[in-house]
Amino acid sequence: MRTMTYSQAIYETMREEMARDPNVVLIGEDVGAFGGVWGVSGDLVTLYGEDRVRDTPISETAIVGAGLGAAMVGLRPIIEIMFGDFMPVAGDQLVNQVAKARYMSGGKAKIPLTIRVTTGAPGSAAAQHSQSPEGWFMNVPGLKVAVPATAADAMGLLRTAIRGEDPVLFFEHKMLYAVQGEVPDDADHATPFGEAVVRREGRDLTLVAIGGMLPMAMQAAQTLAGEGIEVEVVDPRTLVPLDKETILASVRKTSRLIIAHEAHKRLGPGAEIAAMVAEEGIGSLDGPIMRVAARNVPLPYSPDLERFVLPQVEDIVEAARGLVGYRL
Amino acid sequence: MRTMTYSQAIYETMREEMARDPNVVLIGEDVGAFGGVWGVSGDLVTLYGEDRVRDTPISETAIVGAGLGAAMVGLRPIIEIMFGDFMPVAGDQLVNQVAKARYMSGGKAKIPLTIRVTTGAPGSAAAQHSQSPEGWFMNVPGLKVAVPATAADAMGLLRTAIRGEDPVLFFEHKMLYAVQGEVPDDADHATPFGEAVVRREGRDLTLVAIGGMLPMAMQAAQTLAGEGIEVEVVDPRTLVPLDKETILASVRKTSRLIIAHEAHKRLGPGAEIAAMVAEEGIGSLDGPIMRVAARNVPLPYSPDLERFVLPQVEDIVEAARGLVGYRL
Amino acid sequence: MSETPYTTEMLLDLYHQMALVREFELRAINERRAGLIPGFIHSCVGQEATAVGACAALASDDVITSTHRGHGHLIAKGGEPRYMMAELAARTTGYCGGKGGSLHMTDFSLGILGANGIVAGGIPIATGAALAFQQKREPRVALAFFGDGATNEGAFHEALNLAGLWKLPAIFFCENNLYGEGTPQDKQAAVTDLAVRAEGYAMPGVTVDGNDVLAVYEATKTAADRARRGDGPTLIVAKTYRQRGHYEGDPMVYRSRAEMDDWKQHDPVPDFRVRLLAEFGVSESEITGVEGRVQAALDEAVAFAAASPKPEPETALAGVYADTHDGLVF
Amino acid sequence: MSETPYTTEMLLDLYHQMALVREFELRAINERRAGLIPGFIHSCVGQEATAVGACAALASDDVITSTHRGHGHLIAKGGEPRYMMAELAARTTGYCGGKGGSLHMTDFSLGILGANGIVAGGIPIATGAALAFQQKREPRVALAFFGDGATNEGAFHEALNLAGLWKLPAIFFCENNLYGEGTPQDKQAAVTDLAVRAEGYAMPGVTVDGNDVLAVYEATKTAADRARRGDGPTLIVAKTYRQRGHYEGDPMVYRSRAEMDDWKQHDPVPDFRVRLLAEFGVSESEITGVEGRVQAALDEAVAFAAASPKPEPETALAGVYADTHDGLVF
Ligand SMILES: Cc1ncc(C[n+]2csc(CCOP(=O)(O)OP(=O)(O)O)c2C)c(N)n1
Ligand SMILES: Cc1ncc(C[n+]2csc(CCOP(=O)(O)OP(=O)(O)O)c2C)c(N)n1
Ligand SMILES: [Mg+2]
Ligand SMILES: [Mg+2]
Repeated sequence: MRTMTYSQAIYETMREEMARDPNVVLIGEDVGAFGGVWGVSGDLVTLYGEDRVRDTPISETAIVGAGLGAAMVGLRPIIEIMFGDFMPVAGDQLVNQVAKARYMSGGKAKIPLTIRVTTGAPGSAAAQHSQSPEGWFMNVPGLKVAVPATAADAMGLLRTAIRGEDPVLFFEHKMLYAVQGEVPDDADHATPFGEAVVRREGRDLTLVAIGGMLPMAMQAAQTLAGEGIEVEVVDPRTLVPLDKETILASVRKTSRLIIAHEAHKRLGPGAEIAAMVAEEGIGSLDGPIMRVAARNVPLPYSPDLERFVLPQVEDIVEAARGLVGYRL
Repeated sequence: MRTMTYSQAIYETMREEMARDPNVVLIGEDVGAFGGVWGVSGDLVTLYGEDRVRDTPISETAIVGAGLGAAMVGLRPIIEIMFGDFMPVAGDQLVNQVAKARYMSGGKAKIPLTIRVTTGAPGSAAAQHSQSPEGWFMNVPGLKVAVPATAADAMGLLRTAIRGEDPVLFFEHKMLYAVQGEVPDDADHATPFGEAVVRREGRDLTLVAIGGMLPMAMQAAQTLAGEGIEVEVVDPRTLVPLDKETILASVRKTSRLIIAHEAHKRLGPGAEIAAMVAEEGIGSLDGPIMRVAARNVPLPYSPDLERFVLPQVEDIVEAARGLVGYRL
Repeated sequence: MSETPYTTEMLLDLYHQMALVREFELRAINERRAGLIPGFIHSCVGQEATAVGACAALASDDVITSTHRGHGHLIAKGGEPRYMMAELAARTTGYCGGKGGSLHMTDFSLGILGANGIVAGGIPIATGAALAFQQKREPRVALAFFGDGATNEGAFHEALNLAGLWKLPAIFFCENNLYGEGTPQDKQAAVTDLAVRAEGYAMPGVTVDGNDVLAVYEATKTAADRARRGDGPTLIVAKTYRQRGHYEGDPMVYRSRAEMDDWKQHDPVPDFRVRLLAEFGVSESEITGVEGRVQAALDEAVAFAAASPKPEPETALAGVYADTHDGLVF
Repeated sequence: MSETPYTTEMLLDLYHQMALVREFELRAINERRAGLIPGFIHSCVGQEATAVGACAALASDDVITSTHRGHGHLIAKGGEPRYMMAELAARTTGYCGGKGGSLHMTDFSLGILGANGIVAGGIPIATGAALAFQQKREPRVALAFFGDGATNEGAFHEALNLAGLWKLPAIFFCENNLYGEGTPQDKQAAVTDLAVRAEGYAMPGVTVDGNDVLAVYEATKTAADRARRGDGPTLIVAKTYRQRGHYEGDPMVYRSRAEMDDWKQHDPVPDFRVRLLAEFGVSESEITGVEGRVQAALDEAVAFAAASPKPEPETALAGVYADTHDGLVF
């Protein structure tokens, strides 16, 4: 085991996969000399050259489309979109081209395309630089959606994405970049998609925490443990495919469910998890399914307003207390 | 009361509102001489001139952005996007500009902008011309989402949208255009947003049917009535704002819920309704919340495949039978 | 009879393909009326010379992206009428097993990266293929077909800028048929000469008679050679005309009969036939021989499609992912 | 002292605004370090002449859309430093009540339709405003500010085509500061002379020294007159330089100190000061008077911002809709 930051884990994975396979390239705005606006790509351009680490114009549609076309004829492009907020600028390529290319071709196309996107509010970045788009494309069949919450998963899921044959939206939470974590030494460490992990066992309630919410969830669980409430924290790791079984099994055990994500509450990814459990696991529920998420307003600039809009540890704690006290 | 098609109701509303207010304009691809690809705008260009009924280049980003800018300085544009599938081509303007302009300005901007979009599968139009994007923008605060299912609501909701001060995504289901319906004579007939309507009363289960699914829901209810199952059909009419109360009240009465929509099941609009009820109305449920929706694959071209992927009347009937038989 | 660089074999092959495209469209239209074909058709009748001339200048391992009006492009790039007709008929034997239809026919083995239902949607994709060829040092070219209307989409601009900036081996082939659906080209673009836009992307902009298959061939050949030399992309604007409606059933209220009749006088297929006889000394019998083979091929294609099985409903769930997650509905 | 069409009053006013922009940026940077300002700042230090020269050529009821580097545009269009500083400090008295911040400052009463956090995002919006003016037969003009990098976004292309096609009263003002974040302009656009792109939209493309406030003023005035006459839009490309980082804190590894020092020799604010004295016979005392007022205005602005209340958390829910649905969280 090594210890490194979430950001380093992503960098190392890219570096290793680029060393391993000449068809792996990195394409995005300022991924070269600048080293990536979030510093993730670092010195990759000096290691692999401007040919394989391409700075692009500010042309998200062309960037994503080029990644798709390149993937169709043999490259394994990694695309970097510096803020998830900009995904709609490339909306058509993501929704109508990348997601559907394989199906429309009758299952012939192979699209080994990894789209790295940052997500979450970095703090007072306001409405166009703070969004969490994890759910925006879940209603569009054909894409896979990864939401790594630890350094090890950032590495393992990214490697799976790069070596796989399907397009992946890989969401990197800005506030996790600096978080340290243990990472396996195995140079082939890959995390399968569709396998959730229980981060903490508990009998009283199930807390599904998505991406950047994991640290907050663990903190809330700590606090609640102090009050005798044992929380089971489940990290889905990928939203598409979704590991229903692990979530349902936990709910069968705890009979209570809270879903926490930073995306807005209305039709955020938690809605699908809640709806799935309400359909397939309602029998084991002893209370309402709660969602702790951002309120349904654009992200404001003011720190005071932003804090009110975004989900906080206390929001999880309160929801848990209420739920445990609830009687159907 | 007059009888007319859903399509005529939309046409008449536009014609009347354009006569009433010179600031109302129609902008879109082939809305002029062509009369709209779906024939909805008809002769409006001959009535109001090319100045107020503008054929545009194939430039969805510019069309939506122009509508926004024009709305900011006093026009009340109606934008037509010929297929909802093309909304992602204008993704940034919809998600980051139109939806947020008011909030980002501190609540100062008024955006009287109506975006008319067609939705649903017209039959063998394949993956890029058959989608139901009603849910795609529900996670983006700032937009209102209307899903009229009858001629009267098409007229009433459109009038509310045109006369209102907020941006509205107005989804017109292609298969409803030719459906006849009664429409009030009142030239000011307007349907408020956020008020669902019970289309059929029933004690055994609540069936929330969105947009194009309403006729199928009524048909299914008919069949089920024959088996002694009384279905209460609820038409939400708008998804944002959502009339939770009418839905919750119905569920309190029937204790069973099925949500039907043509959008894909995974994180389709039904997921939010299911999650909302699972949070606010779970106590009154006697069974799982079912969703009858398109399967999670792109829409195929073949009629046989397409029929399998899209929700059918029988799917609703079966779900209802199963649910009524269910014991928690 | 003029001196010519073209062999009779090549000339007849060009004519064969043009006739095949024309006949394919007419048959498809009939079979749609007859009920064999469930979906919409955007026919390219009148635009055979652009598709055939352009693809004739490409190597078999070069690639194209096509459009909603793509049957001609596909046939010209080697697509087989039988598999195309089967796809239109939504059969398992079709190019996409019935999942794609007219708008999405694809055959990677032929370098056909896909038709597209989104105007301008294929342009960035072809650009990406060209990027891969440059990266892998492969002497291959990617050609994007698109219409005049597509040049007003942002995707066109971003892709051409990227290709010009990186000197990618790409060809941007605009079929200017004067209309985008019901809206004339001069009501869509601020400029009528679309080739001038090339200057903004530091690439040559060439305008050519799109109804002259040899002129199209030459222009595309020059662009392909240039691309292979590493000198970068070219924008070709081929002037042509859509003889039929935007889609089959289009009332065409937006244009005059006179205009349409006028253009029928410059019909690329019969025009080329006349030239073959008059200018290139090809014999009538050679031509009728080709025409006979075209008819036979399409009789066979229609029969093949009609006889092919329809897909089993459950197979709709396959083809989403390349791995074990395929077919699961989560 | 040369003959000049400019009154001393106008010249001093231009200098006043340029000095105000420069000083506003420097103060904002300090106040951010000091903790008054929570968010990021993309300063326009070195680009004062473009903002001031362009807006000086507009009428008060003309409108602009701005960018992430928009403080100069806002001040030049009449924005008051106190309300701007208050917005940066996220106070209720700010232009957006603390909801927008640097990237989204807006004041419709001043014709400021909003800064924008999306590159090229404001260009279609300005185009729409111009459409409304044409429609309502109002003699007003809409000007969109954007950077060189923005010219490679599809939104730029679609909007300019629409404006050129409809001859809208719009001005597309490109501040070419040679970089988009860390990537030089010649690694982003296939052409270095961005003005050539205007030809593709049937509008004039004008290149101007963006560090010469009078040259910018004249070019914009000509474009505005043209637009008001109904002759359509103009693309203006103003060459300038971003003296500081893309954002405050940018390590600027992507450019050389030599290049930066070089450009400091063409600093628009001191350069204009020199010209006022030498070329236009403005007196030192008049200039120092202006400079005194600038300092005073910013002392006041900072004090005003610091003294203003922070918003109540619950007010975050307001401002989404214009009707009774506002504030509801459904
Ligand atoms: C993004 C997008 N917008 C609109 C449409 C609807 N549409 C299909 S074809 C077409 C006209 C295209 O014109 P052009 O590019 O000239 O091609 P042509 O049909 O003339 O061959 C339009 C508007 C679409 N398919 N995609
Ligand atoms: C659509 C989009 N892509 C990327 C970004 C990130 N970004 C912010 S400013 C910037 C550079 C813009 O360059 P330019 O247009 O030249 O303006 P400048 O910063 O030089 O004033 C980039 C890439 C963004 N805000 N929006
Ligand atoms: Mg055309
Ligand atoms: Mg710049």
